[in-house]
Amino acid sequence: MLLGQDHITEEGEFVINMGPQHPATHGVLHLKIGLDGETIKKIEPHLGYIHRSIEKMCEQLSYRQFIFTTSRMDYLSAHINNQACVLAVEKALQVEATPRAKAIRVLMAELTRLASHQLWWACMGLDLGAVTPFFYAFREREAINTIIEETCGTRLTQNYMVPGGVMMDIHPNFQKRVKEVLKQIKEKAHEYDELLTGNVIFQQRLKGVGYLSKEDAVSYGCSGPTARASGVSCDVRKLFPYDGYEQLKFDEILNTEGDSWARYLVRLGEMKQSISIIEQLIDNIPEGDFQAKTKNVIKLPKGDFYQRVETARGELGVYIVSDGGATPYRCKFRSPNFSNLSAIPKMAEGAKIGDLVAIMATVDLVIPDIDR
Amino acid sequence: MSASTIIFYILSAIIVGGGLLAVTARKIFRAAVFLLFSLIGIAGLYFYMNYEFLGAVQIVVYVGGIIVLIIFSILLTAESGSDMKKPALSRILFSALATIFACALTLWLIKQHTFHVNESTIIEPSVRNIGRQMLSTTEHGYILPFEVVSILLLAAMIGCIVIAIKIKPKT
Amino acid sequence: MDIKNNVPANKLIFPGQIHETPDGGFLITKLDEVINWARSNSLWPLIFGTSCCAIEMMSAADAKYDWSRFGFEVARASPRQADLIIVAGTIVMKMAPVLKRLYDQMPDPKYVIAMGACTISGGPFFYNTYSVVKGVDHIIPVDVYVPGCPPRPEALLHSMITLQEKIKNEAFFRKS
Amino acid sequence: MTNEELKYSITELLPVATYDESGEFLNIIIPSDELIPLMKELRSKKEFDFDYLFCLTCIDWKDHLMMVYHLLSKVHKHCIVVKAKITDIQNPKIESVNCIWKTAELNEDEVYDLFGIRFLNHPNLRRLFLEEDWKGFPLRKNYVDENMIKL
Amino acid sequence: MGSSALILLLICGIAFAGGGILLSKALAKTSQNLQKGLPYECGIPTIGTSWIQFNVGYYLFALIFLVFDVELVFMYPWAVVVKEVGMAALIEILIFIFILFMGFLYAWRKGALKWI
Amino acid sequence: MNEIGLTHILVISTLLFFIGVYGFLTRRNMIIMLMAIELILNSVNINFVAFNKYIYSGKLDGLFFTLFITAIAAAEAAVAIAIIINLYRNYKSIDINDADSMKY
Amino acid sequence: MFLKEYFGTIFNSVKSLLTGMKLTGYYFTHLKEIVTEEYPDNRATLKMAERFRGEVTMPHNENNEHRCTGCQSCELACPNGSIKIITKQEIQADGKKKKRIDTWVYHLDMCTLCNLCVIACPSEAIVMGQNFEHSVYDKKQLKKILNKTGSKLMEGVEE
Amino acid sequence: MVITGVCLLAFLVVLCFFLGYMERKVAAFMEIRLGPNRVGPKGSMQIVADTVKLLFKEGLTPDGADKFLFNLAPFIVVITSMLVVAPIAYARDFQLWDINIGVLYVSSISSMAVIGILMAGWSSSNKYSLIGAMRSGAQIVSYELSIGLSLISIVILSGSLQLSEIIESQANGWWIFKGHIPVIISFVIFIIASTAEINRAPFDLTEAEQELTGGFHTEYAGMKFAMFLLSEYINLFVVSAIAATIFLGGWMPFHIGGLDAFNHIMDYIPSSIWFFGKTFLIIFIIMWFRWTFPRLRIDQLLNLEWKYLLPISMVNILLVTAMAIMGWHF
Ligand code: SF4
Ligand code: SF4
Ligand code: SF4
Repeated sequence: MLLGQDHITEEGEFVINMGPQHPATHGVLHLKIGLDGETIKKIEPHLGYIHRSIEKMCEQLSYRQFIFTTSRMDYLSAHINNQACVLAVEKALQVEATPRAKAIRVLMAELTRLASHQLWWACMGLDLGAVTPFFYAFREREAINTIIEETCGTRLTQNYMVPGGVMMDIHPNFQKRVKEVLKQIKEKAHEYDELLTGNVIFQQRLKGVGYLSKEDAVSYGCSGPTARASGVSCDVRKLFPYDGYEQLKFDEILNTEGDSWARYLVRLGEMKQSISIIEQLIDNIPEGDFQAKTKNVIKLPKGDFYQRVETARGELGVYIVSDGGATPYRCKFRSPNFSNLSAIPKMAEGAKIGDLVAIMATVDLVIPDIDR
Repeated sequence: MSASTIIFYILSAIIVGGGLLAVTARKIFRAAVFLLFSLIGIAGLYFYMNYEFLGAVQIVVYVGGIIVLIIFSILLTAESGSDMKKPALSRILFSALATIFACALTLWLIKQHTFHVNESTIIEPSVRNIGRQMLSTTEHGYILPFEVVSILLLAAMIGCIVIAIKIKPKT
Repeated sequence: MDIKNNVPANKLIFPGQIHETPDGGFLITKLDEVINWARSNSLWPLIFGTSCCAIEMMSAADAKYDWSRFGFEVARASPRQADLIIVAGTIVMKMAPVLKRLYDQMPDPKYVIAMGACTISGGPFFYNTYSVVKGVDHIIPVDVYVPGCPPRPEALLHSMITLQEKIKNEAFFRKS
Repeated sequence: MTNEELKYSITELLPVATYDESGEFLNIIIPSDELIPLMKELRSKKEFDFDYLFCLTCIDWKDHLMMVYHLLSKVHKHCIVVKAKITDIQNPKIESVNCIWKTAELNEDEVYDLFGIRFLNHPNLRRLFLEEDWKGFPLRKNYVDENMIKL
Repeated sequence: MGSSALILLLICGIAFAGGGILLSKALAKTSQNLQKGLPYECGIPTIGTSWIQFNVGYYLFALIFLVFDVELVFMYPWAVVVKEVGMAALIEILIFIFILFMGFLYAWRKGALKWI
Repeated sequence: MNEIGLTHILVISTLLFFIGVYGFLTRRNMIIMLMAIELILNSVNINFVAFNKYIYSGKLDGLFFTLFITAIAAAEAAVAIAIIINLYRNYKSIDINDADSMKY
Repeated sequence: MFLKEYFGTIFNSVKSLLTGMKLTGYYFTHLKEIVTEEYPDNRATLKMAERFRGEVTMPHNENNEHRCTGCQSCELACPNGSIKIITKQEIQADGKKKKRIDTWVYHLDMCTLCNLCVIACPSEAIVMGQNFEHSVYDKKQLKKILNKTGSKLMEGVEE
Repeated sequence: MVITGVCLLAFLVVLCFFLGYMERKVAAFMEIRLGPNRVGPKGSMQIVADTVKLLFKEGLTPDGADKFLFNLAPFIVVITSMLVVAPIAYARDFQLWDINIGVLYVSSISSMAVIGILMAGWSSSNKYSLIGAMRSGAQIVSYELSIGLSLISIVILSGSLQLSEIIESQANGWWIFKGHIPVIISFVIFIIASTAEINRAPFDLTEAEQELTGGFHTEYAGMKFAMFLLSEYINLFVVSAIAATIFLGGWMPFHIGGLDAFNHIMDYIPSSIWFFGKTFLIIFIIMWFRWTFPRLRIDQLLNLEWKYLLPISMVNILLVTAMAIMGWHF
């Protein structure tokens, strides 16, 4: 079976396939690259190697059930994805989660973001050929995972949130453990600088590579750290706050350079912000119920509902079209990675193969989120 | 036959065989590899004659330098995987005849001629001797060529750069 | 229905803990055992992960779980040098030929671990989906199945030990 | 601009548009051939300045297809939803908005793949997720697939 | 041991590599399938031939390298006798290196050391 | 034929020389022709060394000639390849017959 | 100026590289920092978190009784059909016919461990088990029947 | 002769096993994990298991490959790395071949390795391999210059190319101590350049797993692939041994002029221990590089050589010459 799409091949051009099985694509992305020597002339992304038809599937699932599929899309931001879904449902039902549930959700979301960025940092080093950072970052990530597991029951794909609140109350140890982990992370923060950030090879690999201008970032619909590194203010937590983010103090990290180095710095900055958010909340979790009363069988009113949240990679939108039944009539996930991916050919124009790896690492794609 | 004779014959087989294959191979990359064998064989011959320095130079310059360059130029210029055009039969015949004839003539001449050893003293071709002579300014000193080589290299380098950096015409 | 209840794993002799070569001595082990010993202790996985399970696979490589203790850490990007595919994540129709090709391109002997519900049977994407392969064993032969969504790293390690156990009983020179 | 103002300005531009204000955004429903002129205005007019197309999708309402464009202005921070109705479900066609927002390229590929809408003037229309020889458009309501096991 | 060591090592190398590869060829079980021999390119069939003309700037480095390589060769005999010859050697090598350094600077200026 | 002498080596170098000539005459590929020239130069080198060893063992002149020929061969190869590549870039061929008709 | 910059670059680069080496060197010499848990050897002490979801189990008491009434809420709640409950009519002592489970089939190979069934179960008949060592050679073994042979419904569960 | 050969082979194989084990353990300890510990005592049989496995693994040849060259390449690579072993002095009076051009011999033979890699990459008929091969061509060839120049700086000081004489010249102190800063610079350049020459991270662009999925040996399997691994470890050993020999005095014990008692104690330590100690120190440093740094990009790699190492080592040569002539060294 030949992939018949030959838009990229010209006579005599050196075309190389990167992916679907390639260590640098972080999954099953397939990039068809037109090369001139080692310089990239053109990139054509080919998707669908992990297209799991989630949107079709959701049309058959009840509103309680379809939440779990979202943890499988951007599995590194599973909590945040779940949050988007339950928020959309809540918005349609016009119920509100209890304050305690909101706080727990935000805590979980930020822990997830932290873990996700740690994994990104680990893979960042790995992609650029430094193996050791992987292990250091995973040590902290494991600590966070353990906390999450203690409360939610699983490490990665949690399915913890339900419309109206969260599935279970937090574990009694939760606050203590979180503080311990935060302390550990802060203690080890200097390692990030010593190992990669300050390293001259690493800086050289990233600086000036994969430039994306502000206009392009907006036009390509980029969001999250990718867009913020180009100076586009797009943090949903600030612009369209949800779940009580409006009461929290944190900064939106902006950078105007637009290159891979800027993206790297933005992500590092976000990790610090996440830590500060967690610190603000961890001692102030309101008492009360962790779940608001909802009907057992949820039926949404007729109409369409859009809810966006800020995942670790950008703006996730859940667009539910309901015809009044117990299942969504149409359910669309606006995935941040999809838009960010579309900007990669632009960023990589004229770069080397080695640069492409760096660009993909800083954009931090999660492929199942693109393909859904 | 002593071991040394055997080694000599092996070496000469490598040299001649490699050379022959190099000029007749159909795939250009293979031709380069056969040339490599031939050149290594020549280096071996120098080792055999106790000119270790020359042998090492041969490897450094030819194997490490020229062959790599040739391989690069092969990769740069042609679809190296495909076979090359066969030369015309008439051309092969004509060239083969001419070379074989000339070769025979030369071999015959070599056979006829007896060589006389001119000197009895032996200077060991050690690196120290080479260095001494290279830096001396006496009759057999090579200080001038030594400096001139640097100019030759300079010229070659500038030449290469001038030629190679020419702006590509738009096709 | 003739479904046997699985014997609980802790009732089995636990494979990972037996590591002296059989027959007591190292030198007198039969050739077959040497080969199986070598193969089972040097499973180089192919870097292959399609989705969520791949993250847990990465976790199995990290310092806490550290599959290098078993000699598995030499993850190869090229199937030519790999012995083992851990199919971590959903396989969809478009990916199936790719997986098949990767498997085909591996030199013998080769092993497959199906990791996670998706790979075993399509799992969460079994019903109402049009593009998911319902079980990777439709494409390539699977040696060990490890369920979970995703299975935790220990479970993956357990599956690899189980695979080692399977390899140890293979016949190479012996006629089986 | 508030929804009211947006509605007012757009009515001036395009009188045929109808509105739906039940949700949180202002929904404008237009016929599909009016799409490009309206979108160009929305993008280029200073008071709209919708520079961020954050969601592009399609809904199959069985008797017609509805393209949905979610627009946001990074400058004015207002949102709008443009819905273009395509009545020809046998052979649906619509202009591509790729010339206005570059993100549309892949998104429209996706919609083509899953709904079978042909985008005119699209630089590289292809099936994005499924193989080229896939039969049917899976997100259509009348899609049948023998591999699909219904629960 | 003299130069026979060279031959010994040569034979050892050949025997080792050959022995290993042949042994493995004899012992390893093989299987055949249609895709096994295809070039591996991340699981996707290759487009076109792999031996395509490869337009890179590497070869400029090889060109310049060759020149410096020859220079190195001449420096070895010189280096051995530096101590004997004394000052003259320093002056000679100064000239030698200076001339080449000019070429090197020229190459640098011309951008030949920029990777294309 | 027990003792390897000058004659043996001369025979080798002669053969190599004519192999080079043969290649130069028959092949039309410029890179192969360059390789043939290298063979010819090498055969000359062998001669120099052999004469130095067996006849003028009191001097090192033959050795020096070889050394300098090697240097020149390297310079020549570098320039030749630069030219070949440049020709190729312009005319997409490294066949000498095509180069005949080229106006540079 | 050029030279100053040139050597400045070299100095800074070397310094940054040495910082990195210092860190890895630190860990190399401080083996107590090693965090590895040796999985198969620590099985005796390995404790999963108490909420850890390893598989769905159906606890039976010592009289071989379970709490499942066969109401099939779990089957409905499961998003991916991992549960199949086959019921039968059982004649009670008082002569009434009652719905009872015949086999409670659990497809571990498909379960996403999402906990929805446990939440949905009105009589708390199923709980999440902690066992995670499910590796098998044959996929068929992953299809499990949770109610033990001959097991009965616990008294008083069904009001 | 046969016995020597067998012993030598056995030595090299054991050495490679040990280096492989050492590499994994070093990596593991730097990465806060345990590393292989289940195969044999403390995991020491891990590499043996790997080798036996590779031996019984199918060594396939791709259909599209140039079969002759594809199978030849591992030979070239192994043989070249084996040949370099010849002049290394393992202990006092224990040297296979004290060739009179020792240093030049080493650098000349090791320059042949690039051909093997080019051959492997080209003949695989794989695009990744081809790119890897092209990279290696540019890389190995470039870094040879720096290696040569830093070797020459010691040749100037000791006035000989012969390794035994170079070692003798360090009887009263190793060059790295005697030679002041210029020799230290040469030493650093030598370590960097030889790391690049033997394709080890952070200079492993020819293999660059994250970019080229294995680079030039992408298509190699089984024993042929093992040959590349083997030669990598032999090369690692050889460059470290050479560095130990010419900069750190080879088997020469650590002597301080004037302190006779101290020197006597040092002499009691067998010379081979000195040699292997120094060699493994350098091997460890090179491994340390590998597990710390990210990989360079190809243009940065070439920049490093051509814009930093090469000019510096050329100037350094002049410094060393001046030092040697003026007798400024100890
Ligand atoms: S089994 Fe679960 S975790 Fe694994 S790939 Fe499938 S959905 Fe993801
Ligand atoms: S845990 Fe979830 S997937 Fe598993 S059986 Fe229960 S409801 Fe179904
Ligand atoms: S397990 Fe619970 S929900 Fe399921 S059938 Fe039994 S009683 Fe009903």
